[in-house]
Order: sequence, then structure tokens, then C-alpha cells
Amino acid sequence: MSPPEPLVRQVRLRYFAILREHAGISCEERETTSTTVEELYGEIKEEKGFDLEKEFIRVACNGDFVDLDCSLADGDEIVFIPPVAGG
Amino acid sequence: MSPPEPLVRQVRLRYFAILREHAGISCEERETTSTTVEELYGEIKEEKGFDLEKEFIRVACNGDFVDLDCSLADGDEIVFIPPVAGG
Amino acid sequence: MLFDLSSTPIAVDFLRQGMMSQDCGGFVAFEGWVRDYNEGKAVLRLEYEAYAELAILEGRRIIHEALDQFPIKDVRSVHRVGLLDLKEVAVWVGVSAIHRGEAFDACRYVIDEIKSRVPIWKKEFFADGTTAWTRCQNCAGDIGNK
Amino acid sequence: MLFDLSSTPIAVDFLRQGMMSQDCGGFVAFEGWVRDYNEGKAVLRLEYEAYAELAILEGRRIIHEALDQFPIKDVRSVHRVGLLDLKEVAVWVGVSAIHRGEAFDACRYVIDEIKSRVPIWKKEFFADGTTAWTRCQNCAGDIGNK
Repeated sequence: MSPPEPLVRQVRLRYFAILREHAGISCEERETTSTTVEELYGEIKEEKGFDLEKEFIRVACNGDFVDLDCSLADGDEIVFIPPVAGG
Repeated sequence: MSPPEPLVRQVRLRYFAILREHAGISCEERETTSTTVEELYGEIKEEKGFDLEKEFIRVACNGDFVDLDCSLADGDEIVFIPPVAGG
Repeated sequence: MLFDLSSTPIAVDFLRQGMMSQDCGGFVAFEGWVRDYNEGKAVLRLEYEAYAELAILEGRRIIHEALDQFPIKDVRSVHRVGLLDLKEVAVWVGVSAIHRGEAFDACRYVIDEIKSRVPIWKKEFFADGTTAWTRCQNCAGDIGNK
Repeated sequence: MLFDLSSTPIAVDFLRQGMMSQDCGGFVAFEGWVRDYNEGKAVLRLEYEAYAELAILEGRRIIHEALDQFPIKDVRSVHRVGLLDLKEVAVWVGVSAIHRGEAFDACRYVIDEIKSRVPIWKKEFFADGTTAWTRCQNCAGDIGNK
């Protein structure tokens, strides 16, 4: 039998561009009870006062894009990606 | 009353690319009784043995494109333009 | 080097010469230049910030998609990061192919996808002293500044 | 210099730098390269022959048509004449514009029209010692080698 999922996960967050400026930091380690990246974004958005709704962001987990309903695992590196307007 | 059109016109012909090689010359002065550039092309085509039908050529008179039914005038410079495949 | 980021000026002529090939008949290049005006305001300079690891991963995916989807010979792209002055090249895409139509199509595909998918953000420094992270033109689902 | 002929190598980087402008956001360039193979035969070199006066007149007309039809900033083109080696640039077209879609459309328009309308002919020197004035791909009314 595998051990039960911990209730608290340790994740690393990195911030870029407008979210980095709003957060005032470019990365942080945090403990979270969120179980999906969507839930985590809601938590962070409220805490930092981000005004970007989740419909307008993409999310990367451990260096690649994932869906919003992706489960969080202990040790994940999460990046919320604001809309891109490169070039 | 204006004078009647001369029956013989003096024209200058220039040849490029495949027609220059077929003709063996790059220009010539000639007297012609043709009254249009189309008629002139028929005359030249037969004399030089060109195998390009008139549907596949364009014609320039005095430095710009003209229609095949364009009338010839004394002193005209005529160029028969084989199909272009530049670039 | 199919897709890369550069913090120094993009050596456009060096890049195009590196793609020259005697079995290709056509080459199409796109360059995005830093423009002095956006959203009604004079711009003095730009800053591009990238989530570098994912930008490179996604950029290379786009290049491979283009190679899969179009009968082309080669395609490469470089995007600047950091501070840029007016007229600098912000992004370059080059495509070589036997026939030109396919080079045009592939080049356009690559720049459209880069602009909508690669995590690179643009901050504009305006003449009036304000700055802004350029508003997304893709939120409504289209692919933006075409 | 909107359209010109050149008997010496086309200075692509010089030309593109001459078009750089801080009020344009996008630049698209096409280059036609001398290819080593055509109609199933190895090609050693090419010769381009132009009816120069009319080529320049018609080339400039095409440029003006592009400026009239597309919301672009600038468009220029140079076509080589004379003997060319493999990999040399036979024709170059550059277009600058505020938006990239229009730069792509205008660049493609200009090269398509040049290839079908400008009186410049290509003679291929094949590895087997034969030569040929390249067969027209436009006779059937389409615009050829797209």
C-alpha cells in the first residue's frame, strides 16, 4: 500500500513579467493545501492581488505546460504564465 | 489631307535570350510591309524558324508592352518577349 | 540551433548565410523590429523577459512542427531577451525551401506560433516615463498581431 | 531605387539595413538562390539576361502596385543579371510594414509578379555540358513556380 498523499505540499513558484512585478519576487518556496494548479492559482491570486483571471493564464509544471486541472505533487516547480506578446 | 501611310515601314528589332540565340543576332534594322506587330512576328518567325507560337510571346514597342494587334509605325523599336522565368 | 534566445544583437546576416544551400531555390526571412510607437504612445525602448527553459522548449517544438507540416529544407529562429533600443531586431525567422510558396507559409506559421505560444514578454518604456507589459492580443483566442 | 538590376552580387545585408525604420514593426524578405538542380539535371551555374529598360520599368510598376495595394511602409527589390554561381542570390525582395501579415502578403505579391512579368530570362548550364533557357511555367496562365 502506498502512503496517503500529504495534505500539505511543498512547491516552488517562479514569477515572470507582470506577475513578477506584481508579486515583487521572482521565486518562492511555499507550503500549500491546494491539490491542483488551478486551486493554487486561486490561492496566489488572492494573496498577491493579481488581476489576471485564470482564463488568461497558462501554467507550467516542472518546465512544461500543463492543464489547469493538473494535480500538484510535492516538490513541483510551478510557473503561472501571463499572456504572451513576444516579438 | 495627311499623306497616305507608307507601304514599307523601317523598324528596329531587338532579340533577347532564346530568340537572340535562335536569330544569331541581338538587333537588326529591317523594312517590313507588316502593319501590326502580330503580322511582323509571323514574318520574323517564318524567316528565322522560331518555334514559339505567338500565344506564348509578349511584345514591346518603343520600350513598353503593347498588344499583338498594335499598329506598326515607321521607326518603331520592337522586341518579341519570350516567356519569362526569372528569379 | 533551431530556436534560441539571445541577449546580444541578432546577427541576421550571419544567420542567413549559415542557411545558404545550393539545393534550395528560395529563402524567406521575417524580422520583428522595435517600433517607436504602440497603443498611441511614443516608445523609447523595450525589454524582453523570457521563461528561458520553456521558451526554448516551445520554440523548438514550433520549429519541428514547421518541418513536419511544410516541405521545406531548413528553418531557424532567434528571439532577443533583455533591453532593446529602437530599430533593433527583436525576433528573426529564416526558412529555406525548394519552392518559395512553402517558405512563405512556413515562415508565417513559425512567427505566428512564436508570438502566441512562446513565454516571452515585452515591457515597453514610454516617452512619458510610464512602462507597460504589452497587453495580450491573444486573449480572445485569435493569434494576435497578424 | 525601388527596383533595380545588378551585375554584381546583391548586397542583401546592406539593402535590409537601408530599410530599417523605427516606425515599422515587421520586415519580410525573399531571396531567390541559384539551385544546383532543375528539371532532373545538375546545374553548374546560371546566366540571367534582361531587356533592361523594360525590366526596370515593369519592376517599378510592380513595386508601386504593392505600395498601392498593401498597407506597407516600404518595398524594394533587386534582380541579378549576368553569370551567377551556385548559392548566389538571384533576386531579393524586402518589405517593411507596421504589421507582419501585410509584409508577408506584399513580399509574395512582388516576387510572384516579378517572376511572371519582368523580362528577365534564365539560362542554365548543366553538368552534362548542355544549356537551356528555362522553360516557361507561366504559359498556361498560372503564375508559375510558386
